[in-house]
Amino acid sequence: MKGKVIVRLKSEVSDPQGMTIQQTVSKLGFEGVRKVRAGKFFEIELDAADRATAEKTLHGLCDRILANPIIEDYTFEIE
Amino acid sequence: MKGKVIVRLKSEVSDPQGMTIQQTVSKLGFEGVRKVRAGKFFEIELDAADRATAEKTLHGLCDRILANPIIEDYTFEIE
Amino acid sequence: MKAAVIVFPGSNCDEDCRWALQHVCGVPTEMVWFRHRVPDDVDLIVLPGGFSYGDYLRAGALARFAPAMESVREAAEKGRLVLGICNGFQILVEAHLLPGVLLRNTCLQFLCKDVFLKTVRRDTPFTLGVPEVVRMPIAHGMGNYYIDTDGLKALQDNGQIVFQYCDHAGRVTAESNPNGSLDNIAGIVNRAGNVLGMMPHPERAAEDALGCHDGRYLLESAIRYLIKG
Amino acid sequence: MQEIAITPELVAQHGLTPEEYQSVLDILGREPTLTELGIFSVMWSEHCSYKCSKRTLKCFPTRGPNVLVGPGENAGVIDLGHNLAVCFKIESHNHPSAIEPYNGAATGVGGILRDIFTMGARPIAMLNPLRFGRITDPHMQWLVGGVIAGIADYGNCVGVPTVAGDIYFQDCYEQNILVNVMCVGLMRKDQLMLARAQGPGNLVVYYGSPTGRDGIHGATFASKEDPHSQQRSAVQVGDPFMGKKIIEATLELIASGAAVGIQDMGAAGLTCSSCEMASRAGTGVEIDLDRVPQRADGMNAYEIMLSESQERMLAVIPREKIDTAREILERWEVGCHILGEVKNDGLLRVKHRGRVVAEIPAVKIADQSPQYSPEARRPAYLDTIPAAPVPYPAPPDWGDALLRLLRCPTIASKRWVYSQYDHMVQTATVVRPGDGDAAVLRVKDTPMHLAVTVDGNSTMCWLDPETGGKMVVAEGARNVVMVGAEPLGLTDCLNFGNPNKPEVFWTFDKCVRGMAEACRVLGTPVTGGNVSFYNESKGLAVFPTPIVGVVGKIEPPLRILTPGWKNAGDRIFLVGGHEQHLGGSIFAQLWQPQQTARAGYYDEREPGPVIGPCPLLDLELERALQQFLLEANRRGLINAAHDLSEGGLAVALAECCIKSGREKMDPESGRRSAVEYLGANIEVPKVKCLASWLFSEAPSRALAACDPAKTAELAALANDFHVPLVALGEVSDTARMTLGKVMDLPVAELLRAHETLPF
Ligand SMILES: Nc1ncnc2c1ncn2[C@@H]1O[C@H](COP(=O)(O)OP(=O)(O)O)[C@@H](O)[C@H]1O
Ligand SMILES: [Mg+2]
Repeated sequence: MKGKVIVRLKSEVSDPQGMTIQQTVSKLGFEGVRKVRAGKFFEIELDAADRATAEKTLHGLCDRILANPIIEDYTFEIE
Repeated sequence: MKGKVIVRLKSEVSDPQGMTIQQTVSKLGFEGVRKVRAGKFFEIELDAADRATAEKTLHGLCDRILANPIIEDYTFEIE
Repeated sequence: MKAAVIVFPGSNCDEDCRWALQHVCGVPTEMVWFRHRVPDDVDLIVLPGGFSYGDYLRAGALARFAPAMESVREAAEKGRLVLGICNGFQILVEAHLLPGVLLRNTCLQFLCKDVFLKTVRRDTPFTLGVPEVVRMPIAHGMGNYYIDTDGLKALQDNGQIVFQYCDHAGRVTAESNPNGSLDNIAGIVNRAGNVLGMMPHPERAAEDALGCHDGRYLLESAIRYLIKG
Repeated sequence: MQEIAITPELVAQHGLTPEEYQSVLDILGREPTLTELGIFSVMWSEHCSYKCSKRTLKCFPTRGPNVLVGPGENAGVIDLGHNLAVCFKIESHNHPSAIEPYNGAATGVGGILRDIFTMGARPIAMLNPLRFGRITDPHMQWLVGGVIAGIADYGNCVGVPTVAGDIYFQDCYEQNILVNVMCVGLMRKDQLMLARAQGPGNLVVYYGSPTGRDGIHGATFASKEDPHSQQRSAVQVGDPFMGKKIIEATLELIASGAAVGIQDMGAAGLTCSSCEMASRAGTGVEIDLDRVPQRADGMNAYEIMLSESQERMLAVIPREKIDTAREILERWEVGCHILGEVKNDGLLRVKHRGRVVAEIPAVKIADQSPQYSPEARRPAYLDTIPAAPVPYPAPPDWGDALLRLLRCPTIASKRWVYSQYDHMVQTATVVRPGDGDAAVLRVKDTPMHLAVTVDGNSTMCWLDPETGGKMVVAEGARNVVMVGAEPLGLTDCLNFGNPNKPEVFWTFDKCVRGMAEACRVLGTPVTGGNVSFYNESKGLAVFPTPIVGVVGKIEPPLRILTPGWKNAGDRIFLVGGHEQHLGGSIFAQLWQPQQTARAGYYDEREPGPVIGPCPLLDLELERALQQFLLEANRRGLINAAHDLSEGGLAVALAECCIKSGREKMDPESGRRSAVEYLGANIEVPKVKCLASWLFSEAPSRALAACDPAKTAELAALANDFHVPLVALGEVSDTARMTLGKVMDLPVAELLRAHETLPF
C-alpha cells in the first residue's frame, strides 16, 4: 500500500518560508498570489495486512516522527 | 481559489532524507515501512478569474520557481 | 582592474569576500546591491556565500530572480569573470549559468570543516598557479552536486570539472567526499571557462592567520589573468 | 474602558497573587482592563521582573574600570580600547526547547542576537552551553538532534559563527534539558545605543515581522514548572532570513544616527519593549495598535500587546530623521510602521480601534514590581554526601580507564556538534571550536584578539552549591587565560528549579554568593545575565546549573596559546593546586569502587551516580595561577597550555597529544603527508592514590609546555607568584602517551576514543 502524507504548520503558526516565497513571486509579477504556506509531503510504501493496519501505522509515524503536534497538523491518504 | 501543490524528487534522484526516515522508523519498531520519499507541499491562495487562469498561474509558478525540473516533478489540485 | 561582490538579502560572506579581495589581494572591490546592475567597468564579479532569501524553497532559487542577475548574465556572456562561492554557486546553477543542481548533503546535516581539493583543471582563469592539491573550508547544507548521466558526461568531455574533493595526498576517494557529490565534484566552470562555481570557500583560506592561504592562489589567479588581459 | 469583568479567578490565571493584584489596583487607582491585567501579568512574571532573584543578584560585582554598560540594559558592554567595545549576553531557552527542540533552540538564538545588535554591536560569535539527559534514550536523541539543528540553522543563516559551547549529559536533565545561548558583539564605542524612549515628540517605529498570535504568555510559561503541561502556543517558528535583515537594517539605522533608542521585542513582546523603554528614559509612550502589522485576523489588544512573535523591533526616531530611517528600513524590506510617539507624561498609553485600552504609569510597572526573599532551607540531600573522600582501588587497566573517559560523551570530542555550525564565517575565527580551551577571534584592523568561552560544571554545584559556584567562575576565567587572554568580564545564566521551594532557593542563593565572591577575587565584573527558574518536572529539579560566559582580550605582548604540543623536547609542567581526591569527577561516575553494592565500570554513555565530596577551591591560588600564566605568556615562556577539567590530568595530557597533529606539505604540488602527532613521556611520582592523581577534577590546575632553555625562568616566576609547579616529563616524538609503567597508548588510539560518536 502507499500512504501519501501531508504535514503542514498549524494555521496560527507563522510560516516565514511561505511568506518569503509569496513576497518574491508577487514582485516577479505573479499577481493574484495572495498567500503561500509551505509544508512537507511524504510518500510511504507500506506492507500492511489491511487498510486499518496501514492507517494505524501512518498515524503512529506521523505522531512520532513526521510531525510535531505542537506546531504541525497532518493528513494522509492511502492508495 | 486555493491551489495545493506537491513537489517530489524524480524517481531517479536519490532521497537521503526519505531513506533516513525509513531507517529510523524501522529502528523504532514500525514494521512494514518499506520506503519513504520526502517532498514538498505548498498551499497557495490565488485570486483568479477562473479555473483556467488559476491553472496557468500555478503551472507558471511551479515551472519557474517551486520545482527545479532537473530533479523534481510536480502535481497540483485546485479547490 | 576592479571587482564587485553582489549583496543579496541573506548573503553573509559578502564582507568576507570583499576583505579577501581588497585587503588581502589589494583589488578595489565594490559592493553591488541585488537591486542594482553591476557597473560595466567591473572585471570580476563574485557571488558570495550565505543564505540568500534564507535558502527558503531551495538554495539560490529565489535569488536568481534578483535584478542584479540580469547584469551578471550579460557580463558572463561578454566573457568577464564570474565566481560563485557556495550560495553563489547555488545561485549560478539555479540561474542556469552553470549546469546541474546542488542537493542536500547526504548526511542531511550542515557541514563546516576543512576539505582537500584536487585542482583538476589548472588552466582556467581561476586556477593558473593553483597547486594540484589545496585545502579550503566548506560550510554548507546543500552542496551535493547532481546532474544527469548525459550532463555528467558532457562536463567530463568538456573538461568543466575544476575541483574534486580528495584526500590529503590528492586521491579522489569516496571517503573524502563530504556531501555525496556526483564524481566528488566541488567546482565546475561553464564551457567558455569564465564562470566558476564552487562549494568550498577560498576567501576563508586566504590568510595564514586563518590557518591556510590556499584560497589566495585562486583569487590571485583571477586577478593576474585580468591584469595581463 | 471595561469590557470583561476582572474576577479573582482571572487574576489567578494570570499568575498574580492577591497582594500583587492589590498593588496593581494601587498603581492604577482603579480596576485594570483585561489588556492591563495581561501587561502586569507578564511584566511581573518571574521571567521579566526577577522578583525572586533580584535581591540575591545584587551581590554580584558589576563595576570595573572598563565596564561601559552593566546589568539592566539588553546586554553588557566593555571597553576594548581602539574606540571599540565588546558587548555580550547569555539567555536561556530551556522550556520551549523541551517541547519543540528545533524551533525552541532556533528562536533562542534569534533572541540573544537581537539583544546584542540593538546595542549597536555587530554579532561576531555565538556560544551554546547545552545540558541533556542520558544519550542512550531515543527521545533524548531526538531532542539533541533538534536543538543542535535549530542552533545551526539560525546561526548559520544569519552569518554569525558559533565558535564554542559545552555539553553535558546527566540524568538530572532528563525531564528538563537546558539550552542556553550566548552572543558576543563588537561595536564602535561611539555607536553605543541604549534602549530608551528619549525625547517627547519622537516617533515610535515598529519594524520586522508582523505580529501573530504566537507565544502569548511565553514569559509566564518560562516562569512555571513542567513545560510539558503548559499551553503550547508558546513555541514559535524562527525566521533567520528576517533575523539577518533586521541585523543589517538596525546596524545601519544606528550608524546613520537616525535612531535615539532601540529595543527588540522579546519576552512579553510589545508590552515589555514599550514599558522598559519608557521607564528607563522616564518618559511615556503612546502607541496605536491599529498600526501594528498583523499576521492573524481579528487580534484584540490583549493579544497584540502580549504576542511574542519573533524578529520584531521597536525604535525611537526623531521626526526630522524619519525619512532617513524609512529609506533604510524599506531598502532592507523589513517594513517601517509608526505606532505612536514618546510623551512626557510618564504613561504607557495603548489605543486600539479608537479607544484607550491601557494607561499605566510606565515607571511603576518596572519599579514597583514585587520583590520577594523566598524562604531558604539547606536541602537534606547534602547530608548524604560523604565529607571524606571515598577510597578508589585501582581498576584493572589504567589505559583502558583513560579510553573509557575519552569516549564518555561529556568528555569526548564535540566535533559532531560544531561541524554542524558555521564557525568560520566572518573570517575571524583564529582558534576554532575544539582547538583550545576558549575560542579566539581576531579583531580586524587592530592587534587585538578576543577569547570567549562558556563553562558550568553543575556536578560540583550539586555537591556544594557555594564552592561549585566559585568553581564555575574560576573555570570560565581560567579557560580564557589558557588561550592567552586577560578576562574582561562575565555574563551568567542561572538555571535552577522552582524558587518557591526553600531547598531550591537555598542552593540558588549559595551558588550566586559563591560566584560573586569568585568574581570579586578574580576581577571579572558581571555585566549581565539571565535567570531561568522552574527547570523542574515531576517533582525533579535539575542540578543547580549556573553557566558563565567569559570574554577576554589578547593584546601583544600576550600571545595566543593552544593545548596541542608544539615541539618534541618541550618540558611539561603541572601548574597550580593539588589533586585532592576524586569527588565529583567523571571517573567516579564510571568506576564504582568495590565497597559499593555495584562494583565495576558503568557504560560511558550511562554513567552511575555522582559521588562526592566536592573538592576545595582556594580562590587566592586560582588568582595566582591565572596571573602567573598571563605573566609567563607575556614573557613568551609557554608553548602549549591546557586547563585540567573533566577527566583530570590524564584526559588533559591526552588532549594535548591529540591536538598536536600536523601535516607536512610539498609546496609545489600542495600534497600533504598524513597527520603526524607528538606524544608525551611522563614520569609517574609515588602517590597515595594513583586514580586520583590521574583523574581528579580538583580546580585551579593546568598543564604548560615550556622550551627546555626557559624552564628555569618559568620556575622562578612560579615561585614569585607562589604557584606550585611540578615537572611531569616531556613532549616526545613517538606519537605515544607514556606514563611510566602505568599506561602506554598510541595517540591514534586516544584520538579514536575521543572521536567516538555518542549515538
Ligand atoms: N555545543 C557546542 N557548540 C560549539 N562548540 C562546542 C560545543 N560543545 C563543545 N564545543 C567545543 O568543543 C570543545 C571541547 O569542549 P569541552 O569538552 O567542553 O572542552 P573543555 O573542557 O576544554 O571546555 C571546545 O572547543 C568547545 O567550545
Ligand atoms: Mg568544559
